[in-house]
Amino acid sequence: MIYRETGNFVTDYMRDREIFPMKFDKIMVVLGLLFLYLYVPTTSEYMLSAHVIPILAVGLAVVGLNILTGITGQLSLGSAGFMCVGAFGTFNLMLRLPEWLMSLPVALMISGIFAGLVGVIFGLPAIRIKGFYLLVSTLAAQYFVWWFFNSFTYFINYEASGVVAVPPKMYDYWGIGNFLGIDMQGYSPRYILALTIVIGLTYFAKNLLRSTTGRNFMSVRDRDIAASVMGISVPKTKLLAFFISCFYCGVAGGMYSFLYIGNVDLMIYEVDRSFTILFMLIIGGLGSISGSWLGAIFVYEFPILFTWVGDVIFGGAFNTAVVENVSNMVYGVFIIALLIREPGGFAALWATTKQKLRMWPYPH
Amino acid sequence: MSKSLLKINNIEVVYNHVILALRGVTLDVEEGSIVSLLGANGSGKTTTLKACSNLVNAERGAVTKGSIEYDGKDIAKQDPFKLVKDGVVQVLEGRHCFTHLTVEENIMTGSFIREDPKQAKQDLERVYDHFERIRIRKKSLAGFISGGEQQMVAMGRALMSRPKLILLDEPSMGLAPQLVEEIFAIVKNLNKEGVSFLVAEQNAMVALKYADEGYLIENGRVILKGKAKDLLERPDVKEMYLGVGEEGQTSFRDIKYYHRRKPAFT
Amino acid sequence: MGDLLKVENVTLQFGGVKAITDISLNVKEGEVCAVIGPNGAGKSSMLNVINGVYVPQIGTVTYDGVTRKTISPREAAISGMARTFQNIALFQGMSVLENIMTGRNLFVKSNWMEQGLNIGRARTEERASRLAVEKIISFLQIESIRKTPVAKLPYGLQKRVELGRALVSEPKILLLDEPMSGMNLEEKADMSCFILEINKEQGLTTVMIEHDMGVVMDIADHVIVLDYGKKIGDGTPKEIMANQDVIDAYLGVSH
Amino acid sequence: MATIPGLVLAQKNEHPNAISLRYKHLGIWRAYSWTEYLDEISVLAGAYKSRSVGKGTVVAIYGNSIPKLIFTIAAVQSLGGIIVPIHPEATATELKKILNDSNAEILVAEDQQQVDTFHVAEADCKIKDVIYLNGRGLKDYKNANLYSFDEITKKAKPINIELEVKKLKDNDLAFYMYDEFEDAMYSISHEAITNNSKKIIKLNSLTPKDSIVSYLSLSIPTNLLFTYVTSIVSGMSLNLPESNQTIEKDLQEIGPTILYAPSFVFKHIISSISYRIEAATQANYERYNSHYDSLMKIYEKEVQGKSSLFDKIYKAYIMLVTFAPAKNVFGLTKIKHAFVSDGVLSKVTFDFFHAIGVEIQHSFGQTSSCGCISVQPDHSVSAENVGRAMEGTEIKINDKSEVLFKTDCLATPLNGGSNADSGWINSGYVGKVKDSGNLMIRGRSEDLIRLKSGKEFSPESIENLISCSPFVRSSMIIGTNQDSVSVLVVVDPSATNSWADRKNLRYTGYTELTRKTEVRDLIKEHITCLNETLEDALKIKRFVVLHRTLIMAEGEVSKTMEVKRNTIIANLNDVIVAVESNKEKFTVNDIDSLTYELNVHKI
Amino acid sequence: MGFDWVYLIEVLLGGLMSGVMYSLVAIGFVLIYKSSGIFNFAQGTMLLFASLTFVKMTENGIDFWTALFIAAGVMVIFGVAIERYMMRPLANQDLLALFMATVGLATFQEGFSQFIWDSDIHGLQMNKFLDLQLLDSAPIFVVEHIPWLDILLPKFDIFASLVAGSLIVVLAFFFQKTKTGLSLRAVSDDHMAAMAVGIPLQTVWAIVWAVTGIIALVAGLLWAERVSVSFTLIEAVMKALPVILIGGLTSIPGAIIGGLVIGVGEKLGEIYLGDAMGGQGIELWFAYFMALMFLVFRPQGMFGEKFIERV
Repeated sequence: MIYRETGNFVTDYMRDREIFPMKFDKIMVVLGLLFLYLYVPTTSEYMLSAHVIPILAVGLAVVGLNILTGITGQLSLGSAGFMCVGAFGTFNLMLRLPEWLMSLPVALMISGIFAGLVGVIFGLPAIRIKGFYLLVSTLAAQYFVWWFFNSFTYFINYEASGVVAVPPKMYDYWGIGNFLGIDMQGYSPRYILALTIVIGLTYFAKNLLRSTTGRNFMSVRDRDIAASVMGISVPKTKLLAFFISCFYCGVAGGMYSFLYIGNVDLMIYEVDRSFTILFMLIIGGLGSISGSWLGAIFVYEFPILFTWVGDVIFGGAFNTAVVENVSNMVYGVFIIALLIREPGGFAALWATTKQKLRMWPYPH
Repeated sequence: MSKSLLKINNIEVVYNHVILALRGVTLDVEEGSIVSLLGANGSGKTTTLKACSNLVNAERGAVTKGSIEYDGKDIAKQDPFKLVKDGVVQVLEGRHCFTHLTVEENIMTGSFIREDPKQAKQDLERVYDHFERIRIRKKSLAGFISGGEQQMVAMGRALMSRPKLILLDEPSMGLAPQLVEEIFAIVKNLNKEGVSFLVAEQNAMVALKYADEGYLIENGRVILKGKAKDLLERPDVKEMYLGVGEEGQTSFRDIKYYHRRKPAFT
Repeated sequence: MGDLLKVENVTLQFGGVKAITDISLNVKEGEVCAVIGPNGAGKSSMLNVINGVYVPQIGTVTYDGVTRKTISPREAAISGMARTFQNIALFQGMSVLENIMTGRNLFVKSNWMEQGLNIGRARTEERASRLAVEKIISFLQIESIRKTPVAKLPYGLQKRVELGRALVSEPKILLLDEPMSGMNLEEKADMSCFILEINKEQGLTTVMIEHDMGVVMDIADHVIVLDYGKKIGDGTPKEIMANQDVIDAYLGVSH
Repeated sequence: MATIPGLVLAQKNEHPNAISLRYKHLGIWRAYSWTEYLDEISVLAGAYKSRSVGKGTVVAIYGNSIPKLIFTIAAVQSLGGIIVPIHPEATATELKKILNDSNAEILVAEDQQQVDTFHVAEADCKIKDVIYLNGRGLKDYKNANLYSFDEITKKAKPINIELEVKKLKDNDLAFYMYDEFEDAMYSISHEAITNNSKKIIKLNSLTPKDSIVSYLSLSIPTNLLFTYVTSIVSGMSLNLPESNQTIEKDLQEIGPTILYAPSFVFKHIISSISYRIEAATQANYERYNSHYDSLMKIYEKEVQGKSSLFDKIYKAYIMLVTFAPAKNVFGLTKIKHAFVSDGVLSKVTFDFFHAIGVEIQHSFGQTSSCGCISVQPDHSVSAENVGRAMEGTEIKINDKSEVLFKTDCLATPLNGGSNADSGWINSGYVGKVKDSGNLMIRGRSEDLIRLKSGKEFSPESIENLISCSPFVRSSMIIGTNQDSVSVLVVVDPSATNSWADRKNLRYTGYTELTRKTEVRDLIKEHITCLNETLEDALKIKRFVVLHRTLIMAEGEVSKTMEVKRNTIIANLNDVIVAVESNKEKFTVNDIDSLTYELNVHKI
Repeated sequence: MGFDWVYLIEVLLGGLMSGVMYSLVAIGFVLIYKSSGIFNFAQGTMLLFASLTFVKMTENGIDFWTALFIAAGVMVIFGVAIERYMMRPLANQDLLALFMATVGLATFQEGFSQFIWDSDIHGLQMNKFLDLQLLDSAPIFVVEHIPWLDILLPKFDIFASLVAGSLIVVLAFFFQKTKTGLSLRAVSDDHMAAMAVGIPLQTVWAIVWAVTGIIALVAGLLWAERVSVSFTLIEAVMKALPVILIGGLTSIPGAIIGGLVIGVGEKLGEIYLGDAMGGQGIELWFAYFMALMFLVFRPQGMFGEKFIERV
């Protein structure tokens, strides 16, 4: 209905695979970017710290998991573990390397690579194991990583409490804060960094998916024997998916600890978080990058919204435990209902709607 | 004219709320007859059969328009197992044997709806009488027997519920010409015992040879029906389905790549 | 012309069940070779042995002058074998275009970093692959469905897309597993036409498993008949039609 | 300079980098600028020269509108040659006739299909060379006179078009066109056809920024004029679709500003709308229909100049939610001018397109007038006329109500065909000129039907009315020497199927559908309704719903889907005899050698 | 100091006993996976829900058997409801979607059980209810008659193994010998075909979920005796994951043997490798490593059906 495809013709194969083929889309993207970069940083600290930044961090992990599970079809429950590697990696890189050598953005990327390598190690069994059996490998990763950082307190600088706060100076990468006279520990600069990383990596993921690598991933997911007959190296493809996916999770973990919470805490990377991330993925829709973001936003905001609505309606008549339990119930039912209605998640809902709007007012 | 056993009235079937698999299929099966439904893969034969046995629901499909009557009753909302009880049983395309069960166990699953275990034993013998080939293999796992034998197991399994109407989907698929004839001969025998058949087939030649009536289906729509004998004689059917043109058999070697081109806006 | 493919004394078993027993066959360069036989005769297993999906217990395969016992499907693809599957093995989550594009993966040299950043080689290669794919699309006359998800296509067209995916890898030998099963006459005619054309124009050697005797007799240069793991006939279509063993075991009454 | 190659040269000089031709090939749109256009021509001209094309050589182009064939036209003409376009689906008999009549020496065929047809028709014609563009499947053909287009061009040296153009004269012959109905061949000069095109361009102020899609064969004279010639004269871009199966998508992608279409295309759109909307959900179906009704009411008020502000707002709303997207689906969003070439659309169709902002302009003309003698002006609101005579054209009606015209863009018959008589040409149509000067066409004069009562009328005008229903694909009026008028109706398969599904009818296949009482009632209602607008003598008394559609390959309809009476009378004689002998039920032996049972319905 | 053989045997036997418990949980998984291809993630919350229901009733003064009976009834109703409102609409869905639905179910159940009961930690002392000598006084069982082999074993563990063992025997009989068992095996092989021959798929599913509910109740009570009734029960299920993966998702004997292997291996690993690894709690992941090592050599598990991929 909104889309007017008339007159939209392509003269080049590259234009035929554009992420935003329509002029209308392009305008919206530019407006969206302006909004994200210019308006959002000026909103309240609360908005940024409690909503936007955590969603950016977790959403990136969902994109990462999507590459592995949604695109390549390798079920994983280890996302939190890989995030954990990213978080601890970033901390230790920043702590142990001289300041002139290491800065937060770089440390995030390098620890992402660490996480990716850990992912490859735990992905090795995927060469032999398929389907649900693979859960055991990713769960092993999750538990092993958690245990490892729990056991070897070297990595949290022997902090007795098990939680280390991030020293403020770690935020002032390349002395930009000093130079511009901004407090880089503030949420707006953190947000800008998070947003930039997220946009960059989302773009990267999107490119990957519409290229040979992405198609190889999908072919391994859809029919691995056919993929190998086409000459695609299935083991290599799976390991690459593990690497890239875990890289994303690692960066997301670093962002979560550094840009959102401000301390490095093992407890937030328990297996529950892996589940939450998988939830976000499923609700958003497997295989769709935009779906990942929708899922992340929905799942993150749902309990907050639910609690808020409960507060408004019942005025705090119930204690938090009750609200949490009811929230869980509603949430569980919602997931089942969504899977019944549209197993493809939000992304599929959106795609059908878009298709309908394209053909509107006709059914096909 | 004998009584109509199955009456399909202009049904439409949609999968997943979007994919239109059937757009208007109307079909009658008279009691004691063999009706064959002809068409290529994907033309809607299987969906028609599954709509009758109500297995479409299990594949996220739904009959969105029209009605299906069996024995005078509307069976659109009937559960598949109740239909089996009433005497409609389907033999699925590609046999679908329980591969980890033995041949005999496979056949016995068909007697689930029967209460009396003694009768089941008798029925089992009857099945073996019809399908001598599988008697000797009754202890083998169904996954390890040949395609023809699997087809027989699947049909035998269906017979166990003492059906009045068997919906037989692609019995000839992947079988040697010789075996195809054998299977259809058994169908004919069963028919003589009073079982009606609705057979979906691609192999038009053999299907029409054994059938009383034939329906041609294309793109989810029945395009032609008639007595099997008449259909075999029709020049257009001969050309399109049997590969016999006016000048006799056309060789596949002589076909030009443009043979199906159509002018614009027609 | 010499033999492009030579299978010698191959025996294949699955957990004690013999799928193929001591079969040898030769495929000459540039011919259309049809393998026929009842279900369970070991036809598909034969193809799977040839391109390395299954590893035979005994026997060797000589292809393009190299004799070997095992090969991985990937190596087979690199050496120029392409194939289609009996039960369509398209990538159901992708469009026609993307499916055929996967057939070009061996020609892609850029790495995933370049592709993710969408720079340099990645772009030129993507363009080149697309062009090759478009040529196949045009050849198979499926322009109108290039952006359709394959899962939504009717069966006959899916088979055609699968052929396209095999052809786009510019193979030396094409292995087709029942390319025409489940098709109506018109679709069979289309398919025969494409197979013959590719064979004639590019001299592509084709090994094809097929049930439809009409098609086989019309388009094959060479027919091999298997029956329950054994070879019972080998020759030109005419010879096969006259072969008493084949008539007894497979054809039933002679056509 | 008014020669086609000359105009190409002029376009190149005026805007060398503007897009001249765009075509979809291997998935993307590729374009030629006017400079490249000229380069292509000069290469091709060299090639054709090497095949000894020269002054007066007749070259047949036989195929769909594809770039190489399009370039061939100007290339051959630059050498002084004459082009005879042939419809790609032409049968061997037609082909033979055209080649013989035109004395063509070279046949440029698109691909194997055309080459094969030619080989069937080959006997005793003057073709020396057959040049094929697409060699697919032709590898094993051993015919001596068969050449690959690519090889010829590869060997040839380009020719300087500028020099060649100077040698051409405006009144040199450019085309031989075959008229399917008159079964006659016409010769058309450069001057005639380009002048005709110039008039259309001037009247509608077409500019080089416009674009048009050519999806029909150039063998259709009006298509040649409106798309090919007009694009060269005006400098606008000519767009060619990828294949026949992708036309609708390609049309949408290009989003042309100018639409040329014979009436059957509009009819196709109407049926296609109906087919789709009948399959919609109940809510959508009802909303669409109510919007449709409101739209037409508002449109009526608009025409009378009585629409209120509320109407305007409401129309804007309806357009936004229903019809603007609908236009988008059919690729009509950007259309500024839509020309209907053959006669008039029914009022309902005409009004609908006008209401949604696709301003259809009827035009009239045939081969003898190079395609066009009159065009409705822009914003015309009357469905019944075909506009006023164009500049340089005069129209008058003779005592037999035949339309005669004089024009400075005349095509001359090669042999047979209508003759110039004291400067006035008989168009072969009957009609009248209204006081406003607008021409009204009633139909072909040879098709006039005389009832027993002596009443004479044109069947086409009634057929036109009947076919305004989306459920009627085509119809043919009969009644020569009869007491009353009867009609044979062919129902539109897809729209009627869709309708029947909504009504939950039980039927098997098209033939059975046509025999359903519900379908009969649908048609009956339509005809009864229409009878009210007809004078008593012409009221339709009986109709038959035919058991099959009319077949182009059998010559029952023309290449533009018009019914060809003589063939139908021959093929379906049983039906006509039965209707005329007032039977109620009868059987027919059809051309597929099967027997069908049909009913005659009375009204 | 020489090697303490008795200690080793004690550890082994202890491992076997806890392995039986794993097996019990694993059987619940296998049943559902076999019949409907679902990897039921809600197994843990079912345990929690079942035992919480039981505990709350006994806390409110209902006697043991009545409480057990009611709790079993509740689980059956729950099972039937799951079939009706979750399984049926989701039939023939992608496996991953089904898996996620059970995760949704787990979330729901977690909220639900703690909402209608509470989130406190409840102790469960079987011996309070069961007047069994075994469980009554001595917490350990001593093999007294063989003097050189003084093996100490918790009585409760022996009791638990007996309960679990008999449950397994009953189940095995049910599936191999009854008509329902045959239909269940048919369903697990091919849903479509089962429906086509007249097996009421939904009834079979309902039975399976109900049986699983009862198994969850039994397993929940036995586990709860050791770890108390609380959120930790859910984690017990995570422990069962490697078990079923080793045993093969489709095999009940596999589940049993897998449970024993993991039980023993885990204990051995904890005691003999724990220190070497320089940290405590390697049992957190050790079972997974064992499973992983195992699977790399036998991807379909110990008894899982080898899938021959037909191409």
